[in-house]
Amino acid sequence: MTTLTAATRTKVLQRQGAAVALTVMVVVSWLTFPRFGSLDNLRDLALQGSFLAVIALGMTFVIITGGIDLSVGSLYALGGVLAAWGSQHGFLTALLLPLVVCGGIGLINGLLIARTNMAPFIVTLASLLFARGLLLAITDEGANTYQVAPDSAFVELGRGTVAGFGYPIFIAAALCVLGGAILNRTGFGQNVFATGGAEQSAILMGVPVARTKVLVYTMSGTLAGLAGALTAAYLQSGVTVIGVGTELDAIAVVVIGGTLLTGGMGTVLGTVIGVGLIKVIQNVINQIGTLDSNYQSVVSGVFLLIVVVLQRILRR
Amino acid sequence: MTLTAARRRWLQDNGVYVAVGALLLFNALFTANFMTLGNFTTQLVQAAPVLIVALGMALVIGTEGVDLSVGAVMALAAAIIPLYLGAGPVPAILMALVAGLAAGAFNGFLVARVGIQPIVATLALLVGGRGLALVIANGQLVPLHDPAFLALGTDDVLGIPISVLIAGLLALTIAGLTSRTTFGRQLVAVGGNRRAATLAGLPVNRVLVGVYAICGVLAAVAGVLATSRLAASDPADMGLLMELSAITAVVVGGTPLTGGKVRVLGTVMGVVLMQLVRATLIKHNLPDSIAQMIQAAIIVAAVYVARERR
Amino acid sequence: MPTDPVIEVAGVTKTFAGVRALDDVDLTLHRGEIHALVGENGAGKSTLIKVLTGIHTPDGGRIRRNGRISTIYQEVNLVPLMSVAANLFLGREPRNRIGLIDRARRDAEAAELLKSYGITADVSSPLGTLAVGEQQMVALARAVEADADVVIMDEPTSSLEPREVETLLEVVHKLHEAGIAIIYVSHRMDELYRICDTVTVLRDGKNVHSGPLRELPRIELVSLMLGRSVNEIQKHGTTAFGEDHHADTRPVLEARNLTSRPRINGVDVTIRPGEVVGLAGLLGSGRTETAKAIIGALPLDDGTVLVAGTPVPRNVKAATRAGISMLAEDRKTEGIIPNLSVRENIVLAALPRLSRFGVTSRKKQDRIVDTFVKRLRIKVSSPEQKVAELSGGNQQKVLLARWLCTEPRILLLDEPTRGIDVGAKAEVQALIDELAREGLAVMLISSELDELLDGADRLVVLRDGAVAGELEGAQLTREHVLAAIAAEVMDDADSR
Amino acid sequence: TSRESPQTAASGGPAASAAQQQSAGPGCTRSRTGYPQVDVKGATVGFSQSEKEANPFRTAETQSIRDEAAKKGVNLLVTNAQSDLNKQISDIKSLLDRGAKLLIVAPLNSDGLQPAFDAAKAKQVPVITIDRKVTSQPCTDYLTFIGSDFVEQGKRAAQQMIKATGGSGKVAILLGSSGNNVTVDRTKGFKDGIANSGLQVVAEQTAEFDRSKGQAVMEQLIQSNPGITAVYAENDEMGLGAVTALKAAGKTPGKDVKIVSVDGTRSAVQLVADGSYTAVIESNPRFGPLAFETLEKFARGDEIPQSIVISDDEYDTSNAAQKLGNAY
Ligand SMILES: Nc1ncnc2c1ncn2[C@@H]1O[C@H](COP(=O)(O)OP(=O)(O)OP(=O)(O)O)[C@@H](O)[C@H]1O
Ligand SMILES: Nc1ncnc2c1ncn2[C@@H]1O[C@H](COP(=O)(O)OP(=O)(O)OP(=O)(O)O)[C@@H](O)[C@H]1O
Ligand SMILES: [Mg+2]
Ligand SMILES: [Mg+2]
Repeated sequence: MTTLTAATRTKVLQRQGAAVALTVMVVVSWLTFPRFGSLDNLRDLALQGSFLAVIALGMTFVIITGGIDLSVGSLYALGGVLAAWGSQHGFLTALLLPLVVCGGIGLINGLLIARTNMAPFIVTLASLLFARGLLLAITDEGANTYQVAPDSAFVELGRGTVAGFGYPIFIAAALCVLGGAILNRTGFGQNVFATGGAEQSAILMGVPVARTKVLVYTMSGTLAGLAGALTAAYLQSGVTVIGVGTELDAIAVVVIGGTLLTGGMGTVLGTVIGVGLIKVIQNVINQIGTLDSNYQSVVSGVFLLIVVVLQRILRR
Repeated sequence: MTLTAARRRWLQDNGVYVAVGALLLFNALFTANFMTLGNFTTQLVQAAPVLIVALGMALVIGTEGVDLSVGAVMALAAAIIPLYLGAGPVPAILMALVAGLAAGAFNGFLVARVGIQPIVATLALLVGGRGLALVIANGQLVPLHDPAFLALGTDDVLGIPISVLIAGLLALTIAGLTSRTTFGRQLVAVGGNRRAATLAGLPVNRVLVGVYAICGVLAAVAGVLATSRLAASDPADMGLLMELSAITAVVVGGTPLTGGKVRVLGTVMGVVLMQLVRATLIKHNLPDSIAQMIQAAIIVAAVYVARERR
Repeated sequence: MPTDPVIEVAGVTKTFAGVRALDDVDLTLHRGEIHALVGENGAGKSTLIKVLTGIHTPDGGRIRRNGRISTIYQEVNLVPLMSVAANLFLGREPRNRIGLIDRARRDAEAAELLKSYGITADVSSPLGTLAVGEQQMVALARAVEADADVVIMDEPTSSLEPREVETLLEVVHKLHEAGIAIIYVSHRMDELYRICDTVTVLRDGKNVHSGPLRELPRIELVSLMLGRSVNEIQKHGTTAFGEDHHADTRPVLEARNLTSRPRINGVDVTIRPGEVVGLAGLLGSGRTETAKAIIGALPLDDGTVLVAGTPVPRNVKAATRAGISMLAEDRKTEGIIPNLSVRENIVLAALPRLSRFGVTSRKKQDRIVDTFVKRLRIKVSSPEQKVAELSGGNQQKVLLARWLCTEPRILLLDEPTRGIDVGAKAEVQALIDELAREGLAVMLISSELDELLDGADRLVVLRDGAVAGELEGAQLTREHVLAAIAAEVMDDADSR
Repeated sequence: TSRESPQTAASGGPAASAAQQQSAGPGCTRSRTGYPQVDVKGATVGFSQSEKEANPFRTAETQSIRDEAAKKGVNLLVTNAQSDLNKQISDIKSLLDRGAKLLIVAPLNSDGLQPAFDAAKAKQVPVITIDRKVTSQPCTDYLTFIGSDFVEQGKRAAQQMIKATGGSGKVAILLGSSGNNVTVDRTKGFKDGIANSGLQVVAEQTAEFDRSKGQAVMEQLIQSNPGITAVYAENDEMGLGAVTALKAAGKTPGKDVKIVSVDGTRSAVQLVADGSYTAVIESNPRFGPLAFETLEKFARGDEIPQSIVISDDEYDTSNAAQKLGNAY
């Protein structure tokens, strides 16, 4: 309990840790790279961030309950393929089919984790394989890429813009605001914190721990499916090769945002900031332009390290 | 009532052996040319690097940690081999192991001293480590020709391939380490309740750094063996997704991810099970889609049986 | 006496992996009744409660509940990372017009509520930052405010100070007047006789007695619990401590100017071999911190710890090697390693000494474990049983054994008898005596004044993390200590 | 020295040259697109690579673009998408943002780059896609495609296989990564190619374009199908893995078991020359000269065909030794 007090005292600081890093990154990039601050670049940054943010939002809930969801990358890809396929049958099918199927797989994750006491890591790892297999099965081993008709209303969902900013940005923003409200201002949100903070105690306090877990994994699956649908609309096709390793990006983003991997503590805002950080780094690597492709991952790794170490030091 | 409970308990402890047995039986009946010495040798040789990595992973998981960087460490080891192979296989292998040790110790330092959660601490090396390996190797696959080094991957002793022998010896060593040594008991205590272990005066940091270092060295050993078997240093692909295979094998083998317990024989069996599953799917020429879904189902089933009840 | 039963238990049985925790237990609880549930450690009290509240499903028997039950469990069961207010209102948060949680109102109501329980903590800070006793009061407030017909309290006072105990008993009294039925579990006889109407005694999972409490002489109650004859028990007094000890003159432990702001501030403690020094003070006065500082588990701003004149580096390992051992207060999070067996938990700290070249010797371990299981009468089915399956009191004994087998020179005991039954308590107290006689230096922290007065040769009184006084010899009376503490309380009131 | 030599550097060898200029519809001209004239010399050109330069094909491809850019006095901007499709879209947008007036793109996937092409279109920047054909509209979404015909490569591999085996025997196929359209095309071409022969496909398993997976899968297949007489690997790396596996199983690759693969890397061609490999169908990565030449033509206002299929060489035992220098 000694460490906890320190944690409270600097809770604000901690949350600001990522925000401070982001601000510094943005300011430095802006000054160093003239093109960084261009409206086009910022629009693209926000758009790219929005897909990841939708996935990471679900991951935030899962991680706060003390779990982890490795299946989101595969579900993201599967969602895209289903949406593209569904777009042949109209807007609603395109949007709902991925939500239902991916949400369904999330639900199964949740049921297995909550009802059978299996580790989330391994259950969702199996789902990662399963969803990828399912994707291959419905695309003839990946030979078929379903296209979204360029003039369909569904494409508008991914490509429409307001002042040049794509719809997915607004959708992601709205979902994050909603997610933040759910987390902090509803009974379900409190249950999420309690489940991750001390599961046994939560059970004794009458928190419906199992139901909470089922819900967060369902949510995470659904959001991954939604991100896939948005991506399919944006790409105008159900690309089969996306989403590999996206789960690790999502986890990294959530953790950079100050959410405790052991559960019980975290914020949606932090996750959004984490998304911003990752995307800005990627963008800066591009702005530098001369970096050998093999060095790029070294730089990403070093940067990830710096952020988590800094955060840890701030937390002390 | 108690009988079924006891039976359930037995299945829980021995589920992975039952699964291996069932799969062997299935293959004996339905897979052509399965019950041959050559085939078993092939399976063991293929499983050896995974097993070596999984042994280290089991220790890390025992401390309530996880090491995502093992694949990247294998790539690092692979990248280093050709740099020193000119000076002979022994220096080359030593340098690769030193790199693994350093990488592992670094992970351990981050986890124990800096206090970063294992997944994130090792994620950094997962992201950066392979890049580093590629930078070292200039992004290139290097074919290797040193006969002594290649013998490691091709030769055998009394019919047992060297890599299998090494994996077996390492499994025995790790089993002894966990059950018979102070270090091993301290390791599970740290995984079971780190605060209590600290207050009991255990060298918690030293144990953690040690465990990650061992895991790093074992990953490097696996990288060396796999490289010699491939007869080429291939940092781009060496050990790709190995972290997931190793974790799966460990968990399927009955070691809980919540720490405080290490099952070495279970881990061996977990590796064998996953190897047999892969072999069966290939031999029956199933398409990738079906193969992945079946693997998912088998993982869930195996872990379901071995799960700890509340 | 109201006669309307709110809980009826008939023939309930519960078995855990071969251990029969409850064996054909009956219990009837009436509206407005305060029912004591007593028994040795491991008798099945907590299990019965968990069966009543539906956490465990019984293997056999019937349970009829006639109303809402609210429970304070034995180990504090709240969420440390959530705020105090969130813990208090979890599941019944005040809402605003659109149905969202009204955080401002929740915090205000929480602060108000806790004040009535004598707690003035910052309700928006994480619960984990509160002292154990304060957390216990939060749990109490939460349970009481839940509008239940039955309130079950499993050892609610085990980490409370006299002052808090009074508050708690007042609360119990109010509940009683409101017609709420209470099941009260405690090992403290005084409390039971003060508030309880009826009693159920469990022994080895069986109900050995049910009936009115006041008619039952205390000695007989103990005899029922322990299953031993009255005569046998009469030989012992309230505590099992013997005479004062003859201490050496040279202190083996000198802690100087221990400072870890803001919790402790320049604490000095010395202990001589063969001496038992008690640490007295109010809840949150810094006793646990002092002990942790001595063992090196607390980062210090200042201060030194000397063992036999030699400074000890400030980490637990070094302190342990120098011969200091500490029995932690919170056995769940700081004591037991739940997955490991009783054997492994006992030998944990002594492992290096039981090994050669890092290889452990099973024979040596078994010998030591056997000795301590017998000596401390630890109730286990086998030394290979998981420690998490033991009852609270037996877990405590396991931890004590862990420290004793390191053969320490200095033993810091933070609430060593917390949650331990009368029989075991006497054993532990006698053991402390014996250890001191053997020349150990003992520091004893206890929230039971009697235990401190009888057990300690000298008392160090802490206030706000600093030494407020030392009492010795003739000063060691209830009045003196209480006076010291009372004065402090008045000081406190003045300064606010 | 204490260093084993890496494979020889990627440059050298013949540049890709147009084999046929397929034109289903009319070609593309600058006037048709309405794009401004951009002189290649001195222009800022963006190149978006799809994967890390960690295999011979990618290394040679990027190097070829760089070399030619230097030769033409071009200011070249290079990005690498690290196998992430969304990143490639971002990359292309950022290239445009950083002032690229001409784009060369090695697409990660045939589908999904539409947003990037739209961005280029909006800025009137012509895009040449190399090595992999995309499903978007030539001339409107992108200028043209330069690269091999993967189906054709598969067919030629089949012809080599028929030649080597006499048209009978059991073939195992080592597939590329699932979901990748190179895999799909090379499989289709090969299967079409052997359709009327006596060759029978007894196993097709993915080895993800990876040498060690090729080795592992081959080991399994030899055990369960000892009668395999031929292996078709969809890239050289898997083929090389298969060679190691076959040798370890006591077979003589190139004799007992024929091996044909696609790519043309030095290691594979060397084996062909040594006789322990049957044939390699080239997939030429040296797009630099052809790509810049096409951009120059476009600037001049010439008509550009919708796709420019390059002529790939092939290596078999008869020519591998002489042509070894062409391998990459
Ligand atoms: N990590 C911490 N940071 C800040 N204050 C703390 C921390 N831990 C405890 N405190 C406060 O310090 C005071 C001392 O706490 P502690 O419970 O350890 O004292 P104690 O005298 O041992 O009480 P107890 O009767 O519970 O043993 C309490 O007021 C507590 O709220
Ligand atoms: N989850 C469990 N698994 C196995 N055995 C258990 C479990 N919970 C309790 N027991 C066993 O049931 C018996 C009764 O335990 P219980 O906790 O009810 O005792 P108690 O009367 O509350 O003791 P204490 O006064 O020490 O708290 C003990 O022997 C204990 O070891
Ligand atoms: Mg109890
Ligand atoms: Mg205390």
